[in-house]
Amino acid sequence: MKMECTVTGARLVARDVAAMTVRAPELAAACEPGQFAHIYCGGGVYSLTRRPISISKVEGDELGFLFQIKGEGTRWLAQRRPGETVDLMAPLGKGCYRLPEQGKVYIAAGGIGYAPVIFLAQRAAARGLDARMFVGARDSGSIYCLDEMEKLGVPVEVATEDGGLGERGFVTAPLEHAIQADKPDLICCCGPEPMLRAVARLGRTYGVPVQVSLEQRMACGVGACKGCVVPVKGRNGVHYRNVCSDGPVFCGEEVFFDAE
Amino acid sequence: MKMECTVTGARLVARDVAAMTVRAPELAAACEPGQFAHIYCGGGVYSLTRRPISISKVEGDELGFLFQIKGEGTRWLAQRRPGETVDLMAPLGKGCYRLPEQGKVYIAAGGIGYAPVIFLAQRAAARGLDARMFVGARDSGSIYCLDEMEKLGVPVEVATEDGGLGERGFVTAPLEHAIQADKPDLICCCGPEPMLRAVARLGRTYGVPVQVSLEQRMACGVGACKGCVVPVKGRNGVHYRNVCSDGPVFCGEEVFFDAE
Amino acid sequence: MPNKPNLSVNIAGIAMKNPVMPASGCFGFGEEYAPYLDLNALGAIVVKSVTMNETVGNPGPRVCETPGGMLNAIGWQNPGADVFINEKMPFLRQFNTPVIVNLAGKTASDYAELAARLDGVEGLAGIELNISCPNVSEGGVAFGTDPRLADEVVRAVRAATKLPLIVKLSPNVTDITVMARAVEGAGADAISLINTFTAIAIDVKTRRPVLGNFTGGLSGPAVKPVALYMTYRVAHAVSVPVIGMGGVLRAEDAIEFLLAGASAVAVGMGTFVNPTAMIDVIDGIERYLVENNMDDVHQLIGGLITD
Amino acid sequence: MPNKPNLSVNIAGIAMKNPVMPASGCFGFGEEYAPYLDLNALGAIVVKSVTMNETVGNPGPRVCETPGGMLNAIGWQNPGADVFINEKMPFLRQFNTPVIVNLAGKTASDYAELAARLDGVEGLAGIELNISCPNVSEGGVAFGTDPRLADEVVRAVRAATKLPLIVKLSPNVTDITVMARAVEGAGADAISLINTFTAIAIDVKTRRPVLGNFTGGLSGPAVKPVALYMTYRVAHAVSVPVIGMGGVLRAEDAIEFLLAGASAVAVGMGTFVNPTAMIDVIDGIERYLVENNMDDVHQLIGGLITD
Ligand SMILES: Cc1cc2nc3c(=O)[nH]c(=O)nc-3n(C[C@H](O)[C@H](O)[C@H](O)COP(=O)(O)OP(=O)(O)OC[C@H]3O[C@@H](n4cnc5c(N)ncnc54)[C@H](O)[C@@H]3O)c2cc1C
Ligand SMILES: Cc1cc2nc3c(=O)[nH]c(=O)nc-3n(C[C@H](O)[C@H](O)[C@H](O)COP(=O)(O)OP(=O)(O)OC[C@H]3O[C@@H](n4cnc5c(N)ncnc54)[C@H](O)[C@@H]3O)c2cc1C
Ligand SMILES: Cc1cc2nc3c(=O)[nH]c(=O)nc-3n(C[C@H](O)[C@H](O)[C@H](O)COP(=O)(O)O)c2cc1C
Ligand SMILES: Cc1cc2nc3c(=O)[nH]c(=O)nc-3n(C[C@H](O)[C@H](O)[C@H](O)COP(=O)(O)O)c2cc1C
Ligand code: FES
Ligand code: FES
Repeated sequence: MKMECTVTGARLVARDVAAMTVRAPELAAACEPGQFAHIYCGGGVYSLTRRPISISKVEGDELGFLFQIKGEGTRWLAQRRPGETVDLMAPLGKGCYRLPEQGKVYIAAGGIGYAPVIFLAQRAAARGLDARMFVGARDSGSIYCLDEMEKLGVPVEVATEDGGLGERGFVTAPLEHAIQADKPDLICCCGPEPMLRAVARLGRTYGVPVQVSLEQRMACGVGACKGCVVPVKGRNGVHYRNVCSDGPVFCGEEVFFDAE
Repeated sequence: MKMECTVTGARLVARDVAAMTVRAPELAAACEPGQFAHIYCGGGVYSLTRRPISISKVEGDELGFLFQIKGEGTRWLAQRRPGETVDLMAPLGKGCYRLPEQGKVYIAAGGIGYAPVIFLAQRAAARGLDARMFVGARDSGSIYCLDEMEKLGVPVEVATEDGGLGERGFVTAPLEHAIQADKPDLICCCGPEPMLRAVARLGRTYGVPVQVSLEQRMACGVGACKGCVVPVKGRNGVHYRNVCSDGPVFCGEEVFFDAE
Repeated sequence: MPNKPNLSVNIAGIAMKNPVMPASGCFGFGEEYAPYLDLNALGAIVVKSVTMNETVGNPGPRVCETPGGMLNAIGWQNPGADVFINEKMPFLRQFNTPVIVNLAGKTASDYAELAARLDGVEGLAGIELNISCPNVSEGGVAFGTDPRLADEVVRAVRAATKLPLIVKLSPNVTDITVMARAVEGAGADAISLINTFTAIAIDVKTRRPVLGNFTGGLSGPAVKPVALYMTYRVAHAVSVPVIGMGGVLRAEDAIEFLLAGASAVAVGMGTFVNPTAMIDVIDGIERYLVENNMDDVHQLIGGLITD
Repeated sequence: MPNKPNLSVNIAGIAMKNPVMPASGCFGFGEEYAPYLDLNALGAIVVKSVTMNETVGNPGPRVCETPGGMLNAIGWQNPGADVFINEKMPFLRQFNTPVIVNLAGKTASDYAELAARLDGVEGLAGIELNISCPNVSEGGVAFGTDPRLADEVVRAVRAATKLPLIVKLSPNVTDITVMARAVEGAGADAISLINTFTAIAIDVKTRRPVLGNFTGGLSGPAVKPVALYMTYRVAHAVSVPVIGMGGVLRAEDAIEFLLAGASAVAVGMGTFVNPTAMIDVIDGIERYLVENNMDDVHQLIGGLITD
């Protein structure tokens, strides 16, 4: 769907991270964790094309986005105020996080990769799954919205590179300890590529399936332009798949086949 | 000067005409009627270059602009809210309206050409000149800010093409009657080109000097690019002059030499 | 309320409801955008370049934004002619809109074989020859910049198909009218232009090219003024109809192309910015005709006043 | 706080404090922008094209905005060589910044005479030959698109002056390296590129060309990806230094050109958007060097990683 949605809330949750909610009843009913919206960001000289932003949570009639203010597009978006509208195409992505009907799910997020997994944790909690969240960031200023997990009753472990909050180092360390102590049925992950690779490797080591959310530069967002590809290993060898329509969530094994 | 000025007021004064004030003490002290500001209008794909907008009035520390919302640039500008800043280069233009020390001045404005002549009427009134304003527009909805003239004690005659307000027809008719009844020492004019031509012709017919403010597409605004030229008749024949730096105000005789 | 103006045009025997179609590669095989707009509303559907066999395409990133435009280096990723015919055409045949297939290859005989394979496929209204794709190292570019090679490939394809033949030109040439006259002489029924400008972008953080392929093709509003000029020149140099493209996003852009002499326009990057851009363009052309008391879009075509 | 990195470069014997200068025609004769920035801060000052005699230029409108860029068709308006020497140079000599004069003419001997007239003028550091202006009907264009004519004009000028000679190339060609090698062979000490793309804009309200001259030259951020590609290709095709331009507005843009192989960059339209753009670019390059632990801008030049 393409629609103009009214902004209902907009605030900064960290130095350079904005949270925004929009009213969109049809979308709220239709979307799945891992899906994203392709958002028109003002048509500036440096932001004519849309920006892909994950659906970060769904509450009632509203969708929430959580995004890093990075360049001109996200800067424009962060300046929208309640009452204004934003033009978005959503829900996009056919490859979503696939949660089991029951069991234990570990969710690992790095940096702004925390955005889509809030929605995922919402779903896991609603389904009564035994979910745990592992959040990594550079420093304590890059950790935000943990109250969302508290509301859901999902336990969180934090790691920061500078040790400012939680364990010092990468979040893969507490994640690995947890796997060793109590092996989950599934690991879902979103974050920078090195983290995704590391988590995919953990999954391989411990025999746990891993689902990762990928990013790639996009044009159409709907599978038409073949612009956003990743190499994927399938039955017939390596070929390209679209992050926008085949993903953004893929099996770790599929996309990090050349990991070692 | 190039400066970031804080917006102090912004409102619509007609369907598609915005009035904006900015705080700019140095500029308020320095500028002359007819001069303009070259304003950065958001850097959109269709509004990367600056927009020339006349200084419409000066009150204390503040400059006022009055502009028609025409395309992307002016639309962006009209959306600025008090507290935000706008980036402007001003005061630009070395060719300003030149008022006599004393005497009778008729000021004729058509459409949005009313913008710069408010400032001119302010100056004329401050100098104690015997000034009269003639304002023409398509319809009554395109007549605004006449209270400015009331405040200054400058009498106004209005003509609208549809007769909705004042005399029906072009403003050149009441202007010509006034000239016939009481010849002024100077006519100053700003408006669409056909009106400028017509007023220049009246000046020639009745032997009154005419000063007109011209528009041309601009790039630099400071005389560097030679982009904004008009052909001008000087002592050595026709040559090109810059609207931005030699104008925007010229003698009617200079620029409408090919009038008949 | 005046009568609805006539928007229909006929390009090389292809009857179109209106002069607006997608640019090849920017609309997939139609199905991807079907949820966003009514394919029956379009003048024609031009599909992504098809090659004889499946082509995997270039490594990513394949697209990146540039000021007022974008680069792409897709590398002809497509499932090949057979899959196109068997799996994509059935979907496209459902619509009451002519389908134009864009063909790409590396040698003149590649193109000719491909054209022969597609000749007679039910529901195909025409062929567009992409001799101008700058993203494939062998062959592709030379056809688009050398009039003798262009002549050769167009003749080969002309002999292999009875379908209307549109040849798509590259802007990466000193004088595009030379290419236009060459392909007209070789039998093109229509000319489309422009394809993309060869270009690069550099990521200053990594000090590497942004695109996996190093070079890509620039398109979008950024190139519109050059595309318009080339369209004007070609429309005045040949007598076959011209399909103009390069930066059409709004109806005014399309009207500029029509005034410059294009008989139809294609929308590429514009669809990415606004998935209903083509519909807005069609509506806007109709509104323009009504507002200017014109009853036929042909009154716009070539209507630029240059006295 | 590390030491200030070295920004100075030497182009064809012209010593510059930093690699940033205005593009010809976008900075007048320096005086117009002097109220906005310190001319001593620039790497060089390149003035508007000068012709032997006064040139009145084209009818207006001469500029218009296009998506992410602009068209211009100034038509070489300038007061002629004598006025330049007598009235403009005294102002420019006040600054501690090399002055480069851009020359335009219609025939090879025009250029040679002009170069001879300017040779030895006090304070002139170099000559840039504009053989690529697309806005003048006779001569201008041909020199910029035909390697033999380019060779002829560059040789004629080379023989007429001892000043460092920069030749400015047009992007309106199929293969810019052919032109680059031609002018290098004919004696150019450096190459600057790109000039503007021939282009048009149409006013849909009046159905007429926007520019008085019909065609104009496209420049600005819109063209940056093509300019970068051409800069990369030329820098790798010749051994003389290259001055890159086309769409530089921010420091990142300039760094892209340096990485692509330019030894210096020029800012054209960028100055119109932001009169202090060149200062911001200089500061931004310095900041980039510091942040990336580089102590010399030469570490950036040609530093694109393409493995
Ligand atoms: C499926 C998907 C979901 C995403 N979800 C989120 C989210 O929930 N929150 C969030 O903060 N970010 C998210 N991103 C990243 C986000 O799209 C980019 O940060 C954003 O596009 C940057 O735009 P900009 O104009 O601010 O920055 P610029 O750096 O100026 O952008 C320049 C260009 O690069 C593209 N680009 C830059 N970074 C990325 C990136 N990481 N992925 C894809 N394109 C990029 C931009 O779209 C733009 O075209 C997601 C990306 C994808 C692919
Ligand atoms: C010296 C001067 C003073 C002006 N003062 C005022 C004023 O006080 N109030 C007001 O409403 N308007 C004024 N104008 C006109 C104003 O500059 C244009 O309306 C404005 O630039 C339109 O920009 P846009 O993006 O909204 O419209 P668009 O039509 O989208 O603009 C497209 C391009 O054309 C240029 N352009 C369009 N119309 C004009 C024009 N009339 N003159 C010059 N360039 C134009 C724009 O700058 C832009 O580059 C003045 C023009 C000049 C030259
Ligand atoms: C993502 C993308 C993919 C493209 N793929 C093709 C293609 O497969 N075949 C082709 O002939 N042109 C292709 N093109 C070029 C377009 O058809 C069109 O000529 C060009 O983009 C100019 O139009 P625009 O400015 O509206 O995008 C592609 C363009 C883009 C942006
Ligand atoms: C208004 C204007 C005037 C120009 N005049 C000249 C000129 O006189 N001589 C010349 O060699 N180039 C001229 N150019 C071209 C620029 O020097 C430069 O090559 C081109 O604009 C690309 O740079 P940009 O994208 O930074 O503007 C002019 C460009 C503009 C925009
Ligand atoms: S962005 Fe076009 S296919 Fe994914
Ligand atoms: S706008 Fe550049 S000289 Fe007037």
